[in-house]
This record gives sequence, structure tokens and C-alpha cells, in this order.
Amino acid sequence: MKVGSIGSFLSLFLIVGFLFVGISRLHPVGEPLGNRDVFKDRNSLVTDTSNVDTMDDYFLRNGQRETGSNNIVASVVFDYRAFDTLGEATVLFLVVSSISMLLYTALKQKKMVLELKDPETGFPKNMTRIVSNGAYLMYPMILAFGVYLVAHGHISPGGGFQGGAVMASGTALLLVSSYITNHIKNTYKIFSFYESLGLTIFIGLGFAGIGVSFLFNFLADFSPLFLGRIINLGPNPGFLNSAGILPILSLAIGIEVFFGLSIILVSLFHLSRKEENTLQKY
Amino acid sequence: MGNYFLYVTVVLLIFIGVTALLYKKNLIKIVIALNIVESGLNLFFLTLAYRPGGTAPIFTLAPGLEELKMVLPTPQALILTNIVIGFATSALMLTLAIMTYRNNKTLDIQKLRGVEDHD
Amino acid sequence: MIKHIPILLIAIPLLAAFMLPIIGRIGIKVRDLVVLMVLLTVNFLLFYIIPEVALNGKVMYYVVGAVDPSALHPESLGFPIRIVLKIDGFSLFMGIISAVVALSAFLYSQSYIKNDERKSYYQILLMLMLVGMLGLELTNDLFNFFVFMEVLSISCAALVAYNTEERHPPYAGYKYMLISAIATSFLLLGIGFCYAQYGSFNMDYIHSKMQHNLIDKMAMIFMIIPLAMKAGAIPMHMWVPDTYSEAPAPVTAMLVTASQASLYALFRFSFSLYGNPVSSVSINYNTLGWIIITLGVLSMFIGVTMALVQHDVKRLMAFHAVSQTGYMLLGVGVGIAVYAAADGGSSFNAYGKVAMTGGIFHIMNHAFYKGLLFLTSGVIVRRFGTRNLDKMIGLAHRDTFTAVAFIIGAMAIAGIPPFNGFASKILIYESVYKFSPLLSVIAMFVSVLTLASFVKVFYSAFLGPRRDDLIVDKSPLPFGMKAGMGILCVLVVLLGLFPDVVIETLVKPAVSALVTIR
Amino acid sequence: MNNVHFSLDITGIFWNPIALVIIFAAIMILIFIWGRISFNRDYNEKTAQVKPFNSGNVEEIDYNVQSSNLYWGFRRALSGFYTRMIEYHDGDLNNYLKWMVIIVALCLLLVSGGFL
Repeated sequence: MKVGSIGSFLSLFLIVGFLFVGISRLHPVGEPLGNRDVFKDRNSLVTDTSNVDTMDDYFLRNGQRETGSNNIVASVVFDYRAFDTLGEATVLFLVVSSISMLLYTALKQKKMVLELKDPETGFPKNMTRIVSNGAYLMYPMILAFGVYLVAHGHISPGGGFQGGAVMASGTALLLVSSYITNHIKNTYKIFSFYESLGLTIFIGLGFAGIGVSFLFNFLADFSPLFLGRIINLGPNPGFLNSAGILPILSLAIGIEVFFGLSIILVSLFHLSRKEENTLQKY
Repeated sequence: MGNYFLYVTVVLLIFIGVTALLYKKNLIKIVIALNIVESGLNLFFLTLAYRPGGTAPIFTLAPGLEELKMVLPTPQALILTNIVIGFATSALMLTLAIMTYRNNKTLDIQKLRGVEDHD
Repeated sequence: MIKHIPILLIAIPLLAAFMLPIIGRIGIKVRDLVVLMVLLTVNFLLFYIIPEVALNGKVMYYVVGAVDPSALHPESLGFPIRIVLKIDGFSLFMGIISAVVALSAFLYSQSYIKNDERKSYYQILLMLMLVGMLGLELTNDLFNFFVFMEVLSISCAALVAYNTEERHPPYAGYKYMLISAIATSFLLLGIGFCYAQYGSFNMDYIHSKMQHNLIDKMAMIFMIIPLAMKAGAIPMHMWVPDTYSEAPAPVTAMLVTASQASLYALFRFSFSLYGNPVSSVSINYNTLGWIIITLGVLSMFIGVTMALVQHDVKRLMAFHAVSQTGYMLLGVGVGIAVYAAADGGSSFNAYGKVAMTGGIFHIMNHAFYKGLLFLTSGVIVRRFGTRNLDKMIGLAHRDTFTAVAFIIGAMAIAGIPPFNGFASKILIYESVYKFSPLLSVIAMFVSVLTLASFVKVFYSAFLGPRRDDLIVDKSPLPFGMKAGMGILCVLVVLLGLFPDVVIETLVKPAVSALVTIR
Repeated sequence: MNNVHFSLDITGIFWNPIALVIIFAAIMILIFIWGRISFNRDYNEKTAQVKPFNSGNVEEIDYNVQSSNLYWGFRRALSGFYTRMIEYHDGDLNNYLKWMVIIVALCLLLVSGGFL
């Protein structure tokens, strides 16, 4: 295998050299394709397609009008390229299913004998009361912050994935500070149910728009009662009841990400605790 | 070269990641190397979208339209997707590494090789 | 409703997969019925659009989330802003292969996989594998292609490691995942270069604007070589026997189709993204063709010679998967090499197109007979409890059905008339002979060696005296396994007896979908 | 659909599987009839005829040639090739990836040489 080792070493440097040549011919940083710096006034945001020359330019000029969302990234994620987001949610669902499948026997093998809780105090071993109480106090706040991120995804930085990840970090905190997965089977059942529910809402909304097309934003300017408020173009304070199906999709993704990540964390944490126990035994 | 330093960072990250992929023997370290490559790619997409003085592409409480400059939105949406995919990949690979360790009691590639003891 | 078919093909199995954890609580039979119905629906939809797409030559577009999904440029901008799905002849051809193999693998695994709680997850992953394949075959968007590639890779890797309690499968799954992850990373680098140049992800748009400068060529290398690795071309094939041999049998049949999907992408990128031979600035098609031919010939020869000396039945078949991939690369590579020849397309019309027809027809044949062979190998391994050919003898006394299925598959893969392998191989031999006689001779020699190695398997596993003491699992063959193998058997025989029907209805539209200029 | 035939006929390649099957069946029938007429009929299931002849060995265990020993001549003749090849298939993940990097670099060299 000497040939392979030396050859691959040389090849690596060759590839890096080519990449350097390649990047030197790309457009410099800060001067992306097209010329779309200037919005001039509100008129350039109203059905102006004459001097639009790339996809991004179109999103910046028309995203707010077409989807009713102030956050153009959110409108790209949940409207223009919502199909990608569906694929991405599928990937997460896929990994959760895979991990549940792969760890199924490992988690079920032996009945878990955990003596992590101190019988006298009722708190986990190796953890002071401050840590576990603090974690329990922090948890609602983390959840609230996550829900805020999810709900305001279409008007400020955030969205389903970010909010869901923040909420799942709360689960991680809870797992580390105090062991709560004694009821592993129920945890799995509940969490996987809600995960499926989130995804079903997402794809169900996609099917709901199939009278026009799949994942069509059919609520965008329907009625202010159903998230269809028509906003002023250009900078504005932002309204929660705008953007049509975007907030609902964001919520669905938030549910899915929270419960999906929680399942992954619970499984891996559970397995590691179990390994620890078996190691201690032998 | 000053305008290109972000691209150079991208290339170096990819280089470091691929080198580690080729020469590291530990299954966990390989996952980390893959994550380095992925962060290089994410930085690449962000660099493509960047412009100096640009704000995030969000109109909520943005400055007036006259001086408004925005970075491109699509690559940000894409790297959001890529981050989740990268997370999913590493979670699955770590799980498989755990299972490998449980069955073989080693994480070393050199010790895990051996086609001849398949039967 | 017909205009929504491209999205329904992906969305229906996806919806079923998402709801399966909830449906599974109602009852096992309901769950199985739902999966079966979904797979049948996908097959039906694919066959339903054959007349429109393949025979009339119409291309179906679907713009996801647009006001009018059939209109390509509703904003009259000249470039698409949303994700576009596109079904042309080649996509339809690959979609039919994936769906049929998925149906038979599902029927087979109904009896093969033990009926416990993990089976729900197994079915979810099987269905998402189909979604990944269909998605990457139907999409016309580079980034969406990447996402579905990841869906496919992750589901494959998890299914390869299904038997977690055995020693090797988790590591095999790790290998598959690492190979896929690094391949898709390089692919994403190439996609990034394309985006940096043209500001779009749509293949048709990039194709129309392609400048063929240095960056484009680098992007092509970064996209094509990892795809060749995922398809299992030598010398990047070493992961193929390691992973194929550890997976459960129905999953292996699906893995073959997954590799064919990467091959699809390779051909799609060479033609539909970079193919512009008329333009003055262009990539050199002769060199690209020769790269693919070299990979193909090496794969054919080294794959089959390595297969000849294996004594692990699934490793042997996995090496044959590498070897047969070489035929497809050779056929289409010859087509690419003469695609832009200076003679104004006369040599392309004389034999290049026939070579491509043979290579693409071979994809379908290979998916079917190799799927069949892997399914029979599942029976063999279950009966003897080992994959070692030295410890097998005389299965034909017990399992006549399996023996007949194996004979059909083995004769098809060796290219013996009148089975389907011969129909595609004769096209490759004759047309490649006009291009370069030596390559054709190598291809025939490889076919001989293929027959030799399958004679070895048949001799070891099926012939000989009846030995009931060696057999671990004595239960009779369940109906599901028979059905799964039976579907593929019938298809192999039918494709062999009536090759012209398939070539006219499916393969020629696939070729003409790739060859846009000539 | 009007140009579909049951024989393959593309630019100089002709192949008709149906005809082959018919000819094959006809030949088989002829052989069968010929055999009925002129072959000896001394096959009897109840005698030791049905047992495989095993070079005079009495026990039947492992009378088959082991499949690893099949084609040993081929393997022996190409032993240099095979030792080299089996060395490459060593199950080492790093080597798998190294080959991909090498092929990518070679193709990039082709690009820089102006061949692609």
C-alpha cells in the first residue's frame, strides 16, 4: 500500500493547488453575481422583474411581496425551496428511525439497573442539589426561548430548526443534570408519536395546497385571521399573523426537530449510562 | 489576496479535513474529520453570499431602503439544510461506531480490517 | 390530476413513511397493507405515465409550490426560481427499475425479516430508500439532488447494519456511510462551484449557460468521480463487497439499485449538465469517454477475476455487481467518446447510440437479475447458516424453486440466450467492436469468467447429495419470498424474450432524453 | 408503438429470441423422440446406479470438490495478480478513500493538461 500512501499525499496537495487556482478565478468576496445592491425605493419591491438577473435577486426583491414574510431566508427555506426542507426533515426522521432501530436490542438487552438516584435525598448521585434544581428551573425558560424562536421565524432570525435545536438543548441539560429516562419505553412512544405528528402536519400542508400545487402557500393573502395579513413592503415592524403557511410549517418542523433530537439524545445518553454500569460491574 | 482570504480558509479547512480522513485510524476521529470538511463547505457557501456592509436579509426593523444592502439569502437556507444533514450523518456514524465497539471491542481501523475472518 | 404525478410519486411514500410509527400502533397487518398499497401505487403511477412520457416524448415538469406547476417560467424571467422536478425518458426508466425492485424486496422481506418491533423501522427505511432513489432520479435541481442523495445514503447505511448483534454489520454500515458522506461532500463542493458561476441550481439553466471554463471542468471532476465511487467503479470499489455481503438479502437487492441510481446521476451530469458538443468551447468528450471506458473495463475485468476466487457467496455476487457495472460504463462511455467526434455525428449514429442503448438497457437487466441472485442468496445463507461455499451442498433437493430461480439469474448474468443479459450484451459487444475490437473481446472474456464463477456457486450450493444435517433452517419457503423471487424471475425471462418491446418503449426514449443535440 | 417487433434489429444487429426458443424446443423434441426410439432403457432407481460414483471410496461425506479448490489452476497461473489484488482489498477504510483522492487528482491533471 506504499504506492497508495505516497500517491494520495501528493494528490492531496495537487487538489489543494487546483482549488487555489479555482478560487482565484471565482468572483472576489463581497462581489457576488449580479448587481442588486440598491433597492432605491418601495417601487423596486413591487413586481419589478425587469432588471432581475439571478435567483437571489428575485428572492430579495419579491420574497416579501409573494410570501408575506419579512425574513427572506425563512421565505426561501419554507416557501421557495420548501421541498429541500421536506427532504431535510426526512433526513432527520430517517436518522431517528435508524438510531431507534440500531439501538433497539442494545437498549432492551438487559433490564436496566440504575442506582443513580441517591435513595436518601432522591437526587442523582454526583450532582449537587444546586445543579439539579437549577436545571429544572432553567428548563421552562429554554423551552420558552425555543418556542419564541419558532413562532417568530418569519419575522426575525430563527425558525423551526433553530428553535427546535434550542428546545432539544434543554433536554440535553435535563439529561446531564438529572437522570430522567427511567421510563425509556414510554419516552420513546410519546416522542416518536409527536415527531411523526410534526412531519405529518408538514406534508399534510403540502397536500392541502395540491389544488394549486404541492406546498403552495395558499394562506399567503387569504385573511388576516388565518395568518394572511398583507404587510407593507420594505422595512416594517413585522406582524405575527402574516406569511400564510410559513409559521405553521415552521411550527411543524420545530416539533419534529425537538422530539427527534430528544430521541437521539435520550438513546445515546441511555446507552452510555448503561455501558458505564456494565463497566463498573466487571 | 486580501479579498480572497475567506476562500483560502475554506480550502485549508477542506484540506485539513480530507487529510485527517485519509490518515486517521480512529472511527470517532474520522467523524470529526468529516465535520471539519462539512464546516469548510458551509463556509464556502456563506462566502459566496457575503458582501461587505450587508445586513441579514430580514426586513423587520431594517434601515431605510436607500442604504439597504443585503447578503444573499439562498446559500444561508442551503447551509441550514447542510448543517442538519451533517448533524444527522455524524449522529448515525457515531451510533454505528458505538455498535462496532460493542461487537469488536476496538475503534482502530487497522484492527477492524481483516476480510479473511468472514465466514 | 395527471400534472401532479411527479410530486405524488415522492410525496405518497413519504407521507406513508412519516405516518408509519402511528399506523404501526393500530396493528401489524394494517401497517403491512399500507406499505404494500403505497408501493403498488407508486408502480401504478410510473406505468401510467409511460404512454405520455416515453411514447409521445413529452417531458413532464413540476414546479414545486408555484401557482401553475406545469409552467416552467411563470415569472417570465428566463431562469427558474423554485425547485423543478422533471420526468423525461431516462428518469422514468430508472424510476421503474427502483419501484419494481422495491416491491419485490418488500414482498421478500415480509417473510425474511423477523416480525418484531424493529420491523416497523425496517419498513420505514425501505420506503425512504425508495423515496431517495425516486427523488434523485426525478429532480432537476442540483441541491435537491444532494439532499435526496443523503436520504438514500443514510437509509442504506442503516439497513446495511440491520443485524446489529452480529460482528461485522455495524462496521459495514459505518463504511457505507463514510463513503457516501465523503462522496456527497465532494459533490456539494462541485455544486457550490456551479452556483458561484451561474447563480442557480437548475440543471437545465446551468446547461444552457455553461461556459466550460476551468472551474466548470473542476466542478465536473468533483461531481463525477465521487458518483463513480458510489456506483462502485474500480479502483474505488473496495467498499462494495464489504457492505453488500453484510446486509440482509432484500436490502442488498435494493443496494444494487441504489448504486444504479448513482450511475444514473453520472450519466445525467455528463450529458444533461455538461453535454454541449456543438458549441465551440466544450469539454473534450473523447477524453471524458475514455475516462469512463477505462473505469468500466477495469471494473469488468478486476471485478470478475476477484469474484472467481471468492468462497463467500455474497462477496462473490458483490464482486459481480462491480463487474457488471463495468458493462454499463463501457457502453455509455463509448457513446460519450464519439458524441462529439469530428465526423459530424456519423460514427455516433453508426454505433455510439447503439452502445448507449445497450449500456442503459443493461442497467435494467442488471438490477433485475442481480436482485434475483441476491434474493436467492438470502435463501441459501438462511438454509445453511453460513456464507461459506465450502460448507454447502445439495440444496436443489430441497429448494427446487430457489434452484430454478438461481439458474435463471445465473444464465442471465452470464449472457446466455435467451435471457435478458444476452439481449443487452449483444448490443454492447457488436457496437463496441466497431469502436475498438479489443474492448469487445475483453467484454466477451469477462462474460465467460462470469459463467465460470456462477457454475462454481451452483455446483457448490445446489448440486451434490442431499445433506439434511447441514441445513439449519428446515422450514418450507414462505409465500412472500417466493413472490419476491417470482416477480423478478418473470421479468428476467420476459425481458429476454421480448427485448425489442422494452427497448422501443423505455430504452430508446431514455437515450434520446440524454442525447439532446444529436 | 408501430415499430415494435419481437426481434431485435438495430443498425446491423439482429437477434430473435423467439426463433431461438422455438428451434431449441424443436431440437429437444427431436432428441427426445430419437432417445425413445434408440436409447437403452436399463435405468433402474432401485439399484446402486443412482448413487454417485466416488472413485471407489465407500463413505460419501465430503465427496464434493470444495469450492475453494475449484479453478485452482487459474488462480495459480495468475498468482502474482491475485496476491497484489487481495492486498488492495484489505478492508482498510483510509485506503478506500485514498484511491478516490488519487483518481480525482489524476483527472484534474488531465484538465490542466488541456485534455478534458
